[in-house]
Amino acid sequence: MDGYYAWMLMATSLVLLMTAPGLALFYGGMSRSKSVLNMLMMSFSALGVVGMVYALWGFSMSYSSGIADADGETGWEAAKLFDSPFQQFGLSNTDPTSYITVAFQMTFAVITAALISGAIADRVKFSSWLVFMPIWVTLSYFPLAHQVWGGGFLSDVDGGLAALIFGTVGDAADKVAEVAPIDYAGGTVVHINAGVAGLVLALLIGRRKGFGKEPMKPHNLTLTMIGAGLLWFGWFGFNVGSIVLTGADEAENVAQFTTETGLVWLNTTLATCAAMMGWLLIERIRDGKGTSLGAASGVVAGLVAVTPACGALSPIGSMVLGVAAGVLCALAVGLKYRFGYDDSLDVVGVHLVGGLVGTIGIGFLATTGGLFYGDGIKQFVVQVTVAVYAVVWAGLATLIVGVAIKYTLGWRVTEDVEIEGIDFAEHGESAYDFAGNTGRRNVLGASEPATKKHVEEGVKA
Amino acid sequence: MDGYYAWMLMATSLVLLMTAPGLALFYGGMSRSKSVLNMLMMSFSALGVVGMVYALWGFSMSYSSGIADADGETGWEAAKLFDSPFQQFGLSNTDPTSYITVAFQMTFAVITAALISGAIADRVKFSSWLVFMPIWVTLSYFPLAHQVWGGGFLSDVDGGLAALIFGTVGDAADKVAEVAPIDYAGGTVVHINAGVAGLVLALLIGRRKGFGKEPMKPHNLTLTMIGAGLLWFGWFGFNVGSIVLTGADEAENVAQFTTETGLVWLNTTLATCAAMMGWLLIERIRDGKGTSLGAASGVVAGLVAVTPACGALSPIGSMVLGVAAGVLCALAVGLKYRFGYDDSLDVVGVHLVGGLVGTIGIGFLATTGGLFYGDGIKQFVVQVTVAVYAVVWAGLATLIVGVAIKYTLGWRVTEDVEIEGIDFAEHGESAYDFAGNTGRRNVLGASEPATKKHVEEGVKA
Amino acid sequence: MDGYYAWMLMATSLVLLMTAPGLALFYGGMSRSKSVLNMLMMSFSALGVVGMVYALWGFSMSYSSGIADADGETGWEAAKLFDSPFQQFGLSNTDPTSYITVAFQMTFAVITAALISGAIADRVKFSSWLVFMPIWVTLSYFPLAHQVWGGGFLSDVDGGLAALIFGTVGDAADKVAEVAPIDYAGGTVVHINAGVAGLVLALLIGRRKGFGKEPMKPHNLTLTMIGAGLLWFGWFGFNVGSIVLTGADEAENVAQFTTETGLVWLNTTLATCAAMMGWLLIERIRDGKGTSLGAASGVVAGLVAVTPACGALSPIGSMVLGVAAGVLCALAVGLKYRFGYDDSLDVVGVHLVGGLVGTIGIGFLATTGGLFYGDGIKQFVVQVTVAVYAVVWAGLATLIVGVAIKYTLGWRVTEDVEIEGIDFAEHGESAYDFAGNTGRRNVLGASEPATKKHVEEGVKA
Amino acid sequence: MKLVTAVIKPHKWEDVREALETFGVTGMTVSEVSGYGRQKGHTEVYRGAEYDIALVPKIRIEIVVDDADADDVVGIIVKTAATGRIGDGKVWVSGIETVVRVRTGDRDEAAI
Amino acid sequence: MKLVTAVIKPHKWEDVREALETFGVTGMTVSEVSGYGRQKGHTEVYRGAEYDIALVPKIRIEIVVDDADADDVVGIIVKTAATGRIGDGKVWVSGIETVVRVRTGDRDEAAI
Amino acid sequence: MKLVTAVIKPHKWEDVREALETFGVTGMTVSEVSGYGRQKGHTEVYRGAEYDIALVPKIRIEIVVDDADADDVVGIIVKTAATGRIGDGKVWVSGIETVVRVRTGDRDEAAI
Ligand SMILES: Nc1ncnc2c1ncn2[C@@H]1O[C@H](COP(=O)(O)OP(=O)(O)O)[C@@H](O)[C@H]1O
Ligand SMILES: Nc1ncnc2c1ncn2[C@@H]1O[C@H](COP(=O)(O)OP(=O)(O)O)[C@@H](O)[C@H]1O
Ligand SMILES: Nc1ncnc2c1ncn2[C@@H]1O[C@H](COP(=O)(O)OP(=O)(O)O)[C@@H](O)[C@H]1O
Repeated sequence: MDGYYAWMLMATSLVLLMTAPGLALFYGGMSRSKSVLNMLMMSFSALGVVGMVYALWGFSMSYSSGIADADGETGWEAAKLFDSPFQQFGLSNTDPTSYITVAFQMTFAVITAALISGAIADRVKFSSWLVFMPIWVTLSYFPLAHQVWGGGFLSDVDGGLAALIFGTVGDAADKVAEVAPIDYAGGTVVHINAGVAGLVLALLIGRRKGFGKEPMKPHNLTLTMIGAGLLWFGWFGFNVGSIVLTGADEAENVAQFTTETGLVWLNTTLATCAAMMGWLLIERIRDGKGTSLGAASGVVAGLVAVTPACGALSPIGSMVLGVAAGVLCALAVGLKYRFGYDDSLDVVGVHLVGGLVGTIGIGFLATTGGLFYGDGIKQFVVQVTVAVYAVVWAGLATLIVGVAIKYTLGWRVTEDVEIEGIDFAEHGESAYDFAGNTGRRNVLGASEPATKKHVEEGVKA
Repeated sequence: MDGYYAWMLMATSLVLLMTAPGLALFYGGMSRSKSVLNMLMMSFSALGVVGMVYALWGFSMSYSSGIADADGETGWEAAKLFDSPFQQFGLSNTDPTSYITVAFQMTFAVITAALISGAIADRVKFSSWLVFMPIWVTLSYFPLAHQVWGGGFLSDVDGGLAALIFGTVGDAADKVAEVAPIDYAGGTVVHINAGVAGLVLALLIGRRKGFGKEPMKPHNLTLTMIGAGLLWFGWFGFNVGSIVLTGADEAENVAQFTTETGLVWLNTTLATCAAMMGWLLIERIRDGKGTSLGAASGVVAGLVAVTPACGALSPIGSMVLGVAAGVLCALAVGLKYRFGYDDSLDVVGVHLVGGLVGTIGIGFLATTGGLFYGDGIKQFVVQVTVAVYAVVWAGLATLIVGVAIKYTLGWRVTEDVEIEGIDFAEHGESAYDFAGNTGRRNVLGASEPATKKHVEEGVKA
Repeated sequence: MDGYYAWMLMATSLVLLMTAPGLALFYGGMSRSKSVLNMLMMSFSALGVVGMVYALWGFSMSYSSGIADADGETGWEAAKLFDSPFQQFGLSNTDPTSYITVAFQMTFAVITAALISGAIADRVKFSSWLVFMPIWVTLSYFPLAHQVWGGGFLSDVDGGLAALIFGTVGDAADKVAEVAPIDYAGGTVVHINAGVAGLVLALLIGRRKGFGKEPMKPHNLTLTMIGAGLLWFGWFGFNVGSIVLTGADEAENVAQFTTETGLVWLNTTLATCAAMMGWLLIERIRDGKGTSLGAASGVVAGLVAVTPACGALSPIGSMVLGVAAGVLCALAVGLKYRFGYDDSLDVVGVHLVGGLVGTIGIGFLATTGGLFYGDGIKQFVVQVTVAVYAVVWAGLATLIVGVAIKYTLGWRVTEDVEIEGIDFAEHGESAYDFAGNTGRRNVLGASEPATKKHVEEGVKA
Repeated sequence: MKLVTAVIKPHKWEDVREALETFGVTGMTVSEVSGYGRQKGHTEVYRGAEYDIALVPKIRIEIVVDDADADDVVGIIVKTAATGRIGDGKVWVSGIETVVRVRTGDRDEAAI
Repeated sequence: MKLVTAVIKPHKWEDVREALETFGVTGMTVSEVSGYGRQKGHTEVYRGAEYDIALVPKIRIEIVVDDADADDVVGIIVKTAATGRIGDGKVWVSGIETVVRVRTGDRDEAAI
Repeated sequence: MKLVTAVIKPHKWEDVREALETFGVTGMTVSEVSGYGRQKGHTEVYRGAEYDIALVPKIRIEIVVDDADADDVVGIIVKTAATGRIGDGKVWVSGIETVVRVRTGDRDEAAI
């Protein structure tokens, strides 16, 4: 299985690419040119902060009750909700054969945190963001990851949510829920989680000055399109890398690997194609023209929706799910104007709604268990319940961190900074200086030589 | 062989990356800033439309007579030209072990359609483009793919073109052409095909307003350079992923995999390096300076030329082919001014000419069969014949679709739209808004608040 | 081991991506808008020139005494310093099973040459750069690669530098240095080498007009951030692909592959996360705000430092190394103002200093041999000695080529060209033309129709 | 005929435009410029080197008006664009001899 | 001396430049500006929210001319730039007191 | 009151700004423009087709000054911006009737 392993190396690298520069560009292009750097920094810093936190206690909190360390020992699990953060703290005694799993899961935690930033663009202190992330992943992401993928409350274990609803099957030693919740690559843990967090923070932090009155259009759609393309590319790591080998021996594993991954790859792509066209169709009907921002958004909506479903659907079913995701997300991004919350870059409209479409869509479209395949309503009920649970958990966890920061550090920059641009205020930079491009020196916009102090004395420290 | 399989997952993802955002950027950067989004959309929509069409009937039309479905059955083949579109329609009964093949081949169909868009930049209705693509791939791409790679008329089968010319070898049960045509990764199916389609459409649709009088220079060469880099990267999937394992057992397959792919990787890179330098050399001699657009174009020209040849040449031979491609394509891009067709972004000069250089160059440079290696003229004759056949097929197919659209939907936007910019007219967007970058609000260029109707009522539907 | 092989195909492609477009963008974004194309061209041409040179004599000079050709023969080694350039010249008789090694090593030589260009941005004749590269890799890169990785003077061989210091162990047939120098993926060969070359050239070529007086700020930080993201992604190929299998049989190799690569991946990422945050911390303390250029630079500094160390450290150790690299490089980039050399894009501050931090840091942090693990000072001494040796070798080699070019071709463009912008003068292009983006034709900046001569007559040749 | 030239803060542009429209000004020509004056720019930092940006973004408006309207237009701009903080800008008025509408060739009052 | 200021449609710039050159105008100063007037902008759509773009791109030309040439120059611009459609622009003329060529210090007629 | 308008080479802007500051000019309005004149542009090449770029980048400065200072300001600009090479630019002076400081409503001398 070194082939599977080679793929996991690649898949893990691909998911890292999704955050930086993929998501950074997707979001950065949509923001205004005076805040693009701040937007990019929110993604990059997610990698910096959550990457380290994951190695310190994130992996341990998510999986240490199920994945033994180098000494063969596992840690405690708290009420099926999360694991001990200390058991494999700092990976100090993690088994090296688990490193690739640590790495793969780390990149998921990173991008989930980064996704949230789109909802609160242009108005948040960078320092508060840096403080928010490690607390939020600890309260919301690591527990949900454990519950869904680490054998916790949202998995098929005896005593888990699904088992409580429709009971269990199997003998005493190996009892599992009759109807197992399906989340192949993170519809609940990643997208619903980030989408809800975005909504809560957007409400808590409030609207940008001028929201709904002043135009806030994307400043560079080529960046957004690059980002969408890289996200699609990286998502193959995300979805196809989420395979869990269950074969009894190497031959079975190889057989699983060489059929399941092909299906997941195809489903991922077909749902995305369909969602892109679905989004464009809605725009064409509603606004008269399909936009490139719509195409990019449709791509992401399709990828989001197919994330939990990619292992459970047929290729045709994936196209159906994709169209639904494209259409529903295209309609959902308008909700913020109706309800007046400033979800700046539509994290709610795309990730929360897309995540719900995917998670619940499984109930209709799963080739095994789906309503449309005549397999009854049970899977559907389980999927809806899990989705609701994830919404509630993420909502509460985010509220706690969000409020705590609001009344201590504070979230917002001043009005003046919003007008002047957050890039200057928080990072001391401006993204572009095109003045010189026709041969002139960089005259306007940067007219003073660097101050003597710095240029001549160089480093102060 | 899960290693081979892991590679194919990656290779397939790489080829998808070539279209979006690779080619999209390469083309987008070369267009004017008022039409860059339309250019990007032509590539992205190729993915959306052709991706789905491929799963619906493309794979079936190309390969279903040769690749059995899950029940072990194969479909009909029409006169060695194409297969039944119904046999594996919608992949409904495709064998899951074929999914990765479906996926890999899908990405080839996608990029071939997308390539064409460069020839007709800035002046085509987006809706006509959306209608063109599925018909064109059905008439031109799927049949040619079948003929070359699916055991059809341009392969080495008994009764195929090559067999008709120089006869066959082998016993009755296993008769194949004495001299098999060589197209490792798509010189004919992809590049000649797209290049000819571009030429036909450019002639049919006519020149942009101001062509040859007004300057139409690239608006953002950094995008073009990103695109060229991503294309090169993605092309490793394209070429190296095109290996066909022919070993009798696993050990032979591994041996083939671990030697052939290394050669193909090296040849791909060396031809590209050489073509880049060759193009720059011509520019240096002719214009006095080597340009970055020239370097990017040379990269693509080299990649195109080595596409059919990468499995048949030595590393040194690849450099020779690369120089030839760089030099000839650099000269060929001027032809449009001489003959007056507006092949906006030089699809003809780069893909048609590059595809011909590669396909025919095999006749000289193949280590087995090449003229330069003293192996006679047979391979050369076969290569030329195949190239001519592909030109004719693609030309006729494109003419049919092109004319049909011309006299029904119509191809062109109005003159006013061309002057105003196609991005506004067809997509309702503009690519860039840098106004805010020095701290000002986005004042000029977007001065009215979003209209009440939309902002307050949100979604209409 | 076809899985390992599949990974190497991917890793090699990833390292190519690092140069084009990764490094090209990282550097291009930092330069001024009147010289961004020249900057991009320096990276792309490194690929064109060094790629071919590597296949011609680079591989032979580096490894032909240790890697047999297709006939099983090896070439001569000159005083443990370099190998025969003729033995496998043009790869004509290289064993196909070595091709992937050739390809992987080729991409290392390419990026090392490209890295240098950042030190001499905006002022160097493109033709001189094209002449510099092949000579420099021949004098500096190929010998150092041989000495470190090809069993030469800086490896653990009997008679090598490390053996001379602390003697050897093992029986006569298999004597190796007691303390082997550690350079997993190129701290000396790549980063110290390029960093020193950059310093020497910056001194030799002199400062840009206006250096230290006039502001020279990055013209497009979004490009730099894309570049940093792609470099990180590509670096997984660089570091993780540098594994050398040493197992006695396939099972051992698979075991090594599936544990070592996971560690290297994690270490690479954790050091980079830590370095990014370390750099931002210094900026926050010193300048009051963390910048996006700082984040991007911290990413690269971390990647550079962990390059030699990634196989020798624990995950926690990697974070420590990363913080050190971020902090020290952030301080080091100011040195150029103090000492007055114009290392335009901080090749010295990031690659030389980062390379030293990594190479010497191993002496402290290696889990086997490191001072902090109580294993004595020997590893530390070896690491320092090797680093100093590499500095001296690279310095002398660069001096020779640099001076030779200075007094023959000359290095610098004229002052007028520096003011007007090197993109026009050396490449006849300008990077951006945004004029049209609000619907106007490209009127200003490109006001004359293409001259009749060219447009009407097309190609001259 | 008079030419009123106003240099104002960018985020006041929208208000000024509305106020002028209400008053009856039907046309103007606008550009993005940089201002230098009492209002100081800001500082940027790149790899530890600080850059003082002396220039501040401003919007420049040119309006050709009838002699009679000049004072009112100036008054409206001054009133609407003022924030009371340094850098609010300047408005100046000069005489022009003639103005022509390109489309029709109409002159002076008829051309505005 | 007179200063002729013209605001025209961008795609007419090339024609205007040629016509002026033919007439003998040897120098001018040009900038990209935005116009507000009877000609309406267009609508952009981003994620379902529409933006009305009121401003239209224009080219602004400044030409310092001898008193005697002013009328001719205005006439040429008006003739060449006119398309007959709304938004063709305006041309206005004002007096200037002196003009200096920086290179030589030449003044007035000699400086143009 | 006078309005001094100067069109100069971009790389002279910094020197001009300093000289004016030293003289006592406290404010000005600056923009990036393109110049057309004796100084020729350069040639760009894209895929073998050459483009002659006729326009040359320039900086345009507007300064409102007291009548008394106008000549000095012109003199300083001409002296500082001159390189002796073609394309150094032009400076012209026109009269203005009034100037207002937006922040305070101050007029004329008090407004500069
Ligand atoms: N003498 C002047 N001539 C032309 N424009 C000026 C002059 N003085 C100021 N300005 C313009 O007015 C703007 C505001 O001036 P400033 O001195 O910063 O503040 P305030 O007008 O509130 O005192 C400047 O940025 C500049 O664009
Ligand atoms: N009063 C004015 N002062 C300055 N510029 C004006 C004025 N009115 C119109 N313009 C300029 O002229 C352009 C064309 O005016 P518009 O009213 O759209 O069409 P037309 O001149 O054909 O009636 C405007 O975009 C603006 O730049
Ligand atoms: N008649 C004019 N009206 C307005 N601007 C002019 C005029 N002539 C020249 N200019 C400006 O002055 C600049 C320099 O003029 P040019 O003829 O190139 O050189 P010089 O002034 O040294 O003779 C031009 O680029 C243009 O911006």
